[in-house]
Amino acid sequence: DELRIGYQRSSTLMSVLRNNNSLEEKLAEQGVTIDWYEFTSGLPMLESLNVGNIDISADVADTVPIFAQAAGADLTFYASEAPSPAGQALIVLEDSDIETLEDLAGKRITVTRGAGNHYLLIAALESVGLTLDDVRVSYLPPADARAAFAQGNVDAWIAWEPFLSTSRATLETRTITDGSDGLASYTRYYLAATPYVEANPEVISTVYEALNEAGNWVNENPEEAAELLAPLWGNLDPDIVQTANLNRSYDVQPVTLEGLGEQQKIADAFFAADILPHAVDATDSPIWQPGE
Amino acid sequence: MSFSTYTETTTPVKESAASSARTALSSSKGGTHLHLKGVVKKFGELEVLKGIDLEIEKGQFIAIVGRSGCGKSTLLRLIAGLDRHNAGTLSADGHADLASTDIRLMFQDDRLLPWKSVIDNIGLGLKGDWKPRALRVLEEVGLSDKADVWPAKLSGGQRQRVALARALIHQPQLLLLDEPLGALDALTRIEMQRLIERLWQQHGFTVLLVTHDVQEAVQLADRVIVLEQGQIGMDKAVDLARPREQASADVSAIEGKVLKRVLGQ
Amino acid sequence: MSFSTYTETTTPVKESAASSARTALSSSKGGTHLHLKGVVKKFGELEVLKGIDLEIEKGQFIAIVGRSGCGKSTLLRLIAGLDRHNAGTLSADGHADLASTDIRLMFQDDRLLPWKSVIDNIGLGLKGDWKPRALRVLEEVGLSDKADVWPAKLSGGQRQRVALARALIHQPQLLLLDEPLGALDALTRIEMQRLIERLWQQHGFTVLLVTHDVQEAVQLADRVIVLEQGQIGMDKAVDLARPREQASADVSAIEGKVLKRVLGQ
Amino acid sequence: MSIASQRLASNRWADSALPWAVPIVLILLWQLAVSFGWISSRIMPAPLAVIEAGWRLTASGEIFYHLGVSFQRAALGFVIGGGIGLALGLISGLSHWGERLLDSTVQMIRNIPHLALVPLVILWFGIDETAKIFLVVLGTAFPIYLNTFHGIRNIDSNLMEMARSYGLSGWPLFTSVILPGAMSSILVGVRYSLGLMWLTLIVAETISASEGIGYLAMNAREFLQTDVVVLAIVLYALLGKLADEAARFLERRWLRWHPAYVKGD
Amino acid sequence: MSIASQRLASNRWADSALPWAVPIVLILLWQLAVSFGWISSRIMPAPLAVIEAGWRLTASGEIFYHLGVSFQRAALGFVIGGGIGLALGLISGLSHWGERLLDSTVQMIRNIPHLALVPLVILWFGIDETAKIFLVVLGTAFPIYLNTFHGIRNIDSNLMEMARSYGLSGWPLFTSVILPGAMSSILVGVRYSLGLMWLTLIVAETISASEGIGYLAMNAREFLQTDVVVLAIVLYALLGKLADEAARFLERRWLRWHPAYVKGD
Ligand SMILES: Nc1ncnc2c1ncn2[C@@H]1O[C@H](COP(=O)(O)OP(=O)(O)OP(=O)(O)O)[C@@H](O)[C@H]1O
Ligand SMILES: Nc1ncnc2c1ncn2[C@@H]1O[C@H](COP(=O)(O)OP(=O)(O)OP(=O)(O)O)[C@@H](O)[C@H]1O
Ligand SMILES: [Mg+2]
Ligand SMILES: [Mg+2]
Repeated sequence: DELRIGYQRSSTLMSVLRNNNSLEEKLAEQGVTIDWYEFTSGLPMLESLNVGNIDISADVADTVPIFAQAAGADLTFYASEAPSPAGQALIVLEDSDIETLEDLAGKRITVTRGAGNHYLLIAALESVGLTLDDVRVSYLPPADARAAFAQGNVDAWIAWEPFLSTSRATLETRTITDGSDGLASYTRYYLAATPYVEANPEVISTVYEALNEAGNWVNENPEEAAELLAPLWGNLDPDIVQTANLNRSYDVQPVTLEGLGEQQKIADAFFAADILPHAVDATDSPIWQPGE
Repeated sequence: MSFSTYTETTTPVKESAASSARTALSSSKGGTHLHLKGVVKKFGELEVLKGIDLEIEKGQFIAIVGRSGCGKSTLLRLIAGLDRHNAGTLSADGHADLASTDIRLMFQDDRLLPWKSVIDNIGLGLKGDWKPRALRVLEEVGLSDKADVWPAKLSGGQRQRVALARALIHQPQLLLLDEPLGALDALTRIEMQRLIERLWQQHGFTVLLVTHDVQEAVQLADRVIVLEQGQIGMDKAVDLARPREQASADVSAIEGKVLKRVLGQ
Repeated sequence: MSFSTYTETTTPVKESAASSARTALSSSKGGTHLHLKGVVKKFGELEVLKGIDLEIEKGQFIAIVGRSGCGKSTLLRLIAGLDRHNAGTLSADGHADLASTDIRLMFQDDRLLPWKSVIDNIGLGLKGDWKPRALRVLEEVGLSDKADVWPAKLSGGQRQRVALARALIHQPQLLLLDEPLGALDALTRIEMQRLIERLWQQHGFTVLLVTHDVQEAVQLADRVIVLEQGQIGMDKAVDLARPREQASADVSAIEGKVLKRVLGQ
Repeated sequence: MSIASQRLASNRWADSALPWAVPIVLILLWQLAVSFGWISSRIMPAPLAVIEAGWRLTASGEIFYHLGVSFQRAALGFVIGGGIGLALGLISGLSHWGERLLDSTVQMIRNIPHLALVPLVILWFGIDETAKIFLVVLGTAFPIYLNTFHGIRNIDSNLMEMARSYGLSGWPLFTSVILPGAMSSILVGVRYSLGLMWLTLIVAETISASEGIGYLAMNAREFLQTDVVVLAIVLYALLGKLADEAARFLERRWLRWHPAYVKGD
Repeated sequence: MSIASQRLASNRWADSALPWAVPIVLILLWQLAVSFGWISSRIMPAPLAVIEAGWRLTASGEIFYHLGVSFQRAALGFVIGGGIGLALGLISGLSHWGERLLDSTVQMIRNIPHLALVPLVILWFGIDETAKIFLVVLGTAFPIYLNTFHGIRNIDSNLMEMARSYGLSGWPLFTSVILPGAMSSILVGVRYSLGLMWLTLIVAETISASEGIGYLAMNAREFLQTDVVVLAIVLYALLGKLADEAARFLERRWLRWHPAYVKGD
């Protein structure tokens, strides 16, 4: 049997597993081999999961599954990482006149459409009584966003790790807010094709265990992890990688119905902002629990 | 049609033309019998041919003369099946379908393929081992040293001779020549006339020759036809024995008559 | 050069050619004096012109005859500055720079722009109100009904006449004609010969006419030059009064001599 | 005659209907495939679902808004890019030095994917309209460059020589010979450009756009709204058809003289 | 003679050096701009940094690996796509029915951005090699289609007529007339295709790739490695130059007869 795993270079735990071969070894005992599929962004990864080109995916931000659900994709949650609210933050350049969230009114802010930071922006604006209509939003992928941000084409950027730590290290920035004030918990979810989960629960179980171990290893060996990840992430300075990892929980947990409560909030916010064409029931998708 | 009979001729051009008898024609399998009845051709409003009636015997050599723009090329193109006539009937050997007849038209412009050498242009459409034959025709039109040259590097008269060679090598049953010698000097012209006459005598195909040189017409043809205002203005048989003397009184007399008609006197 | 003198002629072609006197030339401002010394032209290995020495007086009418491929067109192209010679000198009115001379060459092929109507082809390169003049020349070459037709719809002889009209309308100081009448019937040919002669007499430009028709050469030219193997084989002055009778004994005598030379007898 | 006109009428019918045959068959197959469940409608929407999405966006006027915005960007980029391409193509085509200097550079820049260029474009032009239009300029300039270059190179050199020797140069030479001679090739370039105009726009509209058809498509893709994705594809196809009709219109208008572009069989 | 050969030598030098003049000047300006701090090296790396990145990737062999993988995809896609484009172009160009049936559809499909098509391609072909090669096929087929079509249309109809009337049809007609006649245009199509080959590959390599030059570029872009992004752009430019040289080589080889493609002034 083959297990087709989709991952991104920025998928920390999958990258760790891919590098230390531990998942391969464990699955080999079950007679399963792995095919790794690398994607340059989360979008084509879920596309592929939806049409059945891969079986399971690495982590994606909490907002992403909602769009897949809206499109009727047949996906199952099989793991999540505990919230990392500090993993994304709204930053401005040092000399910016933006001091508080209120100052954002009328300003130009860049986020990535449908990514975790998109929701953080909505939530942050809402917390001070603003909506997306009160600011000028520029939707850009992180690479373009950083160029636009550094050039001063936009006034603020909501970056996520590892781009956040990189920017903090190389540009003079200030942080206006991150998700830690209860704005957005920034949970990352692991998804799989439902038919595959139903047919191979024991494989999912093994993957879940391995991810859990990898998370623990990263948290316990930050330096080694940074050394491992730095070359994968475009030859970043290992110190920056270490800083970035500190903002992520890497605590792999089972998905719970309560945990999906925030998902519903996100879905409703996107629907209210006209970003989703119709309302979505976030709890609609099956959840795989360890021990099943 | 094979070129085999051609290969038997080893005597040089001049003598051959003089010595080969008129009887050569009868021994050959002959050309096409052509019959035109009330053929009309219009280009939009312009009626170029206004009902042409013409019957041409197998193996006859016809010369067509007429003023510039009177419809000579148009007539040849109709017979060759390259244009459609608007009224009347055309038939070859009794068949209305001219496509099945073996016809070659030497166009008024040379139409050499610029991307093929002279020799390959002559070999166009030939099958089998045509190279030696092509080289021989090329020699007969006096261009054996130009075999591997691109057409763009030829002089005007040389291009015309290559086009002539290309038409002659096929030896079709019906050969249509549209001013084949217009760009040639006097001497080359006489040589080419002799070449055409000799091949015609050997193979007995039917020839329609459009020319502006009335002397040439009388010299070569069995019948000279003058096209005038879209109709046949004169149809003059030339019943002179061959080989014909270039400046004989008989030839000059007929030439004078035809020329008078052409000059509208 | 303006076309104004042209407009003064209102008499029809035939009479005008007959009545205009030789003296018209002397009153005109005259053409180019041309001087060639040891002009050599090679195409790769092929030495086409092997040292041509030629001096042409202002306003002379020169005819050049010679076998196909002997280098007539090449010579005209050198004089027109379209090709470079490999050795020797060319000069016009004493200047080595031919580019500054007012020359028009009528090419052997017609070179009409397919995307311009006949009248626009004739007007090519003219400035000001050239339409009426163009229409008048077009009438003189007998094609006034074809003014707005695309060149693709003309017969071979019609195309040649349009090219002739295009060359004549410029009335340059040096007019080079490369077989301008090769595709024309006897009558049209005579008309065009008269037209060329009349214009030459009116404007007195220098003319170099390449032709295969020796009679035409003798009829029109002050001097007939025979090109042979890349050199001038014969340079025959034709000292006959104009207008010349078509079939006069004088003309025939000279014609006979030149023809003999051309035929290599 | 009546048969001919009937044939013409049926031809006209076929001419306008046939081009739609293949697309319609494809759409029917697709609807069938979805209806019979060969393809899950979850991952590939049925044509009817796409029509519904189209209807929804049309009714809300959204689609026209997006099209309008894109059209403005496209048109502006095309005009600038086409102009630059034409200018560079003329320089390269007309001067050997221009070709040496420019051609390599242009060919190199042409080969850089817009997608890879986006970060640099943002650096240079920010994230507003300028950046988007710059990308369209880049995309549309090259086809016109390449085809102008090619078209000029392939102008019959005999015609160029004629025009030059008839005193044409500069602007008159350009309008009389170069432009019409290269036109059929330039129009092929225009066809490409009109297509690429929309293609580059989709990349351009990933740069911080919130309107435009490229935005519509990429936005839908991001949110896995396959019906809108397919709708956008259909829109692009129709825009392609439109651009093609525009190019055809220009061809019919500017290439009337060209036998290959005249309607009829 | 010696002057001529000197001129030739200096020409040859200029011919090979000049094309690099513009790129080198651009690079120097860029280095200066970064050195003098007009552009922050934080957001735009200096040429030296790019060279360094290139050296790093070369030393580790990585770059050759990526190039190799991409090259395989590109070549396979080009061969298939070029073949399809040629075949469809021949059908459309040679048969009026073919044009009616195919041309519109092809023009519509051509206009669909690959980026928009990716979701459907994933659906049809999965995320493995097939999908990537399919996109390259799509990208390379259309330029060759369009230029083959255009090239065939623009073959001199007189030559086609001549060839047909000389008994050519089918394969011989194709190899003797159609292919060489359309070749210069087809080669322009090949130039486009060779460029688009790399362009589509970058889109194709966003579909789950972990090797290839497109992957290298997009991956670097994602991680803000501007030096590698710029390196990739330079690589694309060089590949464009290479493709162009290949096309030129074919032009020189197959268009030897064509005056415009012969070397020398
Ligand atoms: N561009 C060229 N390259 C090579 N050879 C050439 C070129 N142009 C002409 N020639 C050769 O030079 C010779 C003279 O050519 P030219 O055109 O001057 O002849 P011509 O006297 O005008 O003949 P014609 O009466 O047939 O027109 C010919 O043998 C021809 O093959
Ligand atoms: N395709 C066409 N469309 C319209 N008119 C045409 C077309 N072809 C020829 N014509 C006209 O038909 C007439 C006869 O042309 P044709 O070519 O048969 O003349 P021709 O007798 O061969 O003349 P020439 O001796 O000058 O070659 C001319 O007036 C010409 O303008
Ligand atoms: Mg004719
Ligand atoms: Mg000549």
